[in-house]
Amino acid sequence: MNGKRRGLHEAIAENVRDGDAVALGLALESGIPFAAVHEIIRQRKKDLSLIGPISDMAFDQLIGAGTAGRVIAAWVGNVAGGSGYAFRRAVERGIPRAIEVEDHSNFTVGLALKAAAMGLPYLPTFTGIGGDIVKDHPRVRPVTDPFGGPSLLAVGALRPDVAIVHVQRADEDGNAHLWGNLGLVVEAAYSARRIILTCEEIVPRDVIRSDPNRTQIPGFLVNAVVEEPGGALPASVQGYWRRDFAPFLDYHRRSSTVGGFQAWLQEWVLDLPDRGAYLQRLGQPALARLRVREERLAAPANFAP
Amino acid sequence: MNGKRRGLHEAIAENVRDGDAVALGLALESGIPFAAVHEIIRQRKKDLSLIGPISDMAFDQLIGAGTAGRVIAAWVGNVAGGSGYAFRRAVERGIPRAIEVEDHSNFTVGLALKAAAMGLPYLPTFTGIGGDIVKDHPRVRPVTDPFGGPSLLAVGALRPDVAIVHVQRADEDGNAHLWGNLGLVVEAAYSARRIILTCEEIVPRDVIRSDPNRTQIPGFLVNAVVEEPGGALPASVQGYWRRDFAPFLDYHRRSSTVGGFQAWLQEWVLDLPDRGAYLQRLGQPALARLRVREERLAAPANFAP
Amino acid sequence: MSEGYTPRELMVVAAGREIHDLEVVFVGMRLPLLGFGLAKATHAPGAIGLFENGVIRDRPAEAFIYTMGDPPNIAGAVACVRLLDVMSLLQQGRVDVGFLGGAEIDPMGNLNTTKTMPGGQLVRLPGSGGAGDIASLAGRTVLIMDHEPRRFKEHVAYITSPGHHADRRRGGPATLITTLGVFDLRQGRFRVNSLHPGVTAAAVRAATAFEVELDDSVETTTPPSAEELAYIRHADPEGFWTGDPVRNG
Amino acid sequence: MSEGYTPRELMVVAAGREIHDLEVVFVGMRLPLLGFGLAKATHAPGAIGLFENGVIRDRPAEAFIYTMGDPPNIAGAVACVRLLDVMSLLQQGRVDVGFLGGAEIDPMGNLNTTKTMPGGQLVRLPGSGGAGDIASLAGRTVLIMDHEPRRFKEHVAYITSPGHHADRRRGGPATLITTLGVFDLRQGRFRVNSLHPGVTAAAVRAATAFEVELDDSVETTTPPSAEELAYIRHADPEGFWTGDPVRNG
Repeated sequence: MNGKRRGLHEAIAENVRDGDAVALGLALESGIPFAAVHEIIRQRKKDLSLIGPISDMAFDQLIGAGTAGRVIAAWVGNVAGGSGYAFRRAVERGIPRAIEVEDHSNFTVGLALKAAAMGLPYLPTFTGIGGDIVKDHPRVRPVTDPFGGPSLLAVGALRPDVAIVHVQRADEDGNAHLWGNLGLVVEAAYSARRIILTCEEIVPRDVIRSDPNRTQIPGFLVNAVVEEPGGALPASVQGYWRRDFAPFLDYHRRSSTVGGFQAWLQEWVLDLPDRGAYLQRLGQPALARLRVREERLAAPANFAP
Repeated sequence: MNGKRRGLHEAIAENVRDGDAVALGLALESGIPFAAVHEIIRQRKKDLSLIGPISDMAFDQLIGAGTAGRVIAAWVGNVAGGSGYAFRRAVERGIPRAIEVEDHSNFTVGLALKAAAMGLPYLPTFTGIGGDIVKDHPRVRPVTDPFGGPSLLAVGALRPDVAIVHVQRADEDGNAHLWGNLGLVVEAAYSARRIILTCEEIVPRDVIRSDPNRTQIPGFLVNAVVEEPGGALPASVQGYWRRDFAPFLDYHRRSSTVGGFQAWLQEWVLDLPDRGAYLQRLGQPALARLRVREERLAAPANFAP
Repeated sequence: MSEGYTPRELMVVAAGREIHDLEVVFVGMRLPLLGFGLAKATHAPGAIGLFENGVIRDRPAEAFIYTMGDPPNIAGAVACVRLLDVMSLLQQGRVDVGFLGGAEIDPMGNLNTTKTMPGGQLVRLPGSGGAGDIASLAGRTVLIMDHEPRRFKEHVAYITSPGHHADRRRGGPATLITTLGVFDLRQGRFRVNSLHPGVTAAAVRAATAFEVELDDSVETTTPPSAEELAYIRHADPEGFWTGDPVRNG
Repeated sequence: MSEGYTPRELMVVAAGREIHDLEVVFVGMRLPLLGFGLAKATHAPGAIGLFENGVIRDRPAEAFIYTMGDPPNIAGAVACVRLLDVMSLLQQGRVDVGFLGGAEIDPMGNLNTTKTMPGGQLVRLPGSGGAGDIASLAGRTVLIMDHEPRRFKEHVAYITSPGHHADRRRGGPATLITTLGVFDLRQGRFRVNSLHPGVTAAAVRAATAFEVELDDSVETTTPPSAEELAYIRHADPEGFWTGDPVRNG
């Protein structure tokens, strides 16, 4: 197929392979590509390494579903409820499978991605010194300052096989307008070997070109562009969707047992063919409540030459 | 005086001291703060270290006027004409005074600023290897990769005393909206001890807050905010001013001799009290030709929560 | 204060008092977020709030937020930048104070949010997030904890957020605010600043597995003023973070 | 081609031919900028142009530009990012080809734009700009020079933009386009690809201070087509960059 436009099923099938290192949840609590997360689970991907700063419940779901063999992250849980039960079960008891955890802080995982984005083997930092995260860490080594200052730590480069990012709008070449939280989106996009973009809207190229400073991901780095409105729910998307708080609490409650997790997974992922079905199941009243209808537009910026 | 709003004279007097390291021209050819450059010359600042990627004719003017003792840059000249004659006279013959030159590439001067912006003593890079710029360079040392890869160069941190940036609009706290070319603006702003902002317009705080992603410089880093419309001319400001090509050629031609430079300096800087007088001297027909009146507005971005 | 106040409301007030005017604050969520808003509304109108997702605010969000990424925390921010931009400012030393919490704390102010081993059984916690960075790099940190014996330990099981240690270049824990009192942790000592109204020295000793510098002359934490309570109840109208079945005062 | 074409028009065409479809190109100004536009308009519609100020374009500017920072180069760009973002992509190896010029060149493709010493007298030139970075880090480079004896030297006075050397990890000079011909510089050799129409081997030898691999079987540079010339004259209507008193063909 020519061009980069894909359906989500196809985009995941083509770009996420068993064993891949997958970065997602990069804008922290907003714009988490839950539609893609659920599609990865439906396609029963295996042995993934999950990369992200704080993943909210996305990583917990991927771990509970058995797709992940490794997590490289600063925080894995559920921002609404605290602990991620599936993560705990995997780490504490190997259920549904044992996983390796490469612990980070937000800064070190960001530096690891940034090093790869910069084409460097490492970036130096002072963060973490005196703590246990950086001790015996496979991606952290001591370095000296060649100018004679205090010693530092080197955080080794981390190159995702694929980064999955949800944005407000993109053109069919993958040039992506993203606003609101940026987090580590740019660093992950620049460092990843492949990018899957899900977006609220595919827009004409000239919409993107009208504001090149809003383009956080240039299209030539992007492999697949998927129009998937609501694809980040229950996470928020600035100007499009409010955060849906209840599903985070519901998941937190139900996932506290293996059986509860499986029932949740069946109901909200496995029994649904796609995101359209998810939104339908969520129901019109919920969608109406979550959809942003107000306007608070950015002040005009004139790009006329 | 309370608050950060200043006139340009006052902003330069308060924030630029003899011997300071001054970063400017950071967006490359656009948004060069020429009004501030000329005010620095009028205030007869001395022994400045000039920091920037390519400076277009701004550094050449500062050097010709005798304000600079050192240049830390990747390129010093006149983009329209090539060589900067004042720079050449200073380097080749010590006229009006000898200057030190710390040669860089755009990447290495950017990394030096970025290292300071990150609070690091250095950043590693592969650029420049095999060339003369990085040889015996006071700010470049070899480093090994602690993960066993090929050796790199470390570019030492460079912290300007003051960065001078011209932007489209800012609020009175110094939160600055900048669009179009970014160059090294963010890196210099984050690394500098002080920031002088000149802007086309001071706008209400809510204009800036309407689009937080457009804010390239957060106000808490800024010391002085100067409303100075046309303060970058003859450089361009996206959406406000076209580049005025003729003054670059005129300066290039006239500055080829010491006498010509002095006459130019008298006419366009020393005999003019401020930027208002400069614009008046430029004349209404020129201003009308240069001012952007067309609108090509950025596509709307909704920030409603 | 006819209705009294909750312990968490008192903790918010104590947190707010740790923020000085014009300071740059790495805020975090829950109680410190409310404390930041309270400080802005009272004695520190010029304080600036940084969030690790890249949000920079000079006033609190207009609506209640559950996470720092919630749309009301973006709308009206002065800047949304990259995570590494705010971390760079932090590493540079441009952040005056950061707030942290934890599952476990030791006398040096080391915090654990990664894993505990109660009864030799591994319990995995979510991890650092940005906490380890704030602990390492902020000008000083203010810690907020529930004061319980299982949390106040001679040695934490894992140092997620380093406290005072020999290689520290700046900062470190300055103040600890707990459900029982306010403690001074500077220079690696663990001293009481004040105990909350009604809290006894014995109660603190019982809830703390290590030695606390504490005598009978200890002051009482100043209770929230009516103005402070009004702000908190405006900002957290349903008591989502500050509500508590037990009301004091 | 009733009107013929200038040497610089031919150089633009040769530059454009060096860009393949879908390649990422670090463009630069003057002749390569026109070459990029020409390639986009003809055989390489999917090429992407990067500029060191942070501009990323998938089509040429709509109006004539004197510098890469000119407003028409921003309007309609697909992205305006930070200088270090495009340099990061360059250092990562995501840029296929970059264009460079210089005041002096040697047989290894080292370029000097920093300083020369004619007759022992220092002449200071502007310096590297981004050229040293492109030379170091692009997948390959295409060099564009006026072919004059004072520029083609056995040793350049200063290596601003490194050519082929032992420590090179990728890339290096691939093609050199001069006022006399097109040369193949891969693997550190200096071979003729083609001479421009009417240029003799003797003329090249006379203008080059070092040995050139050159025999009589050398091809002639394909002249611009009518379509190519039409594009160039549309893009540079006043011949600001491509005009030349001497017209060939």
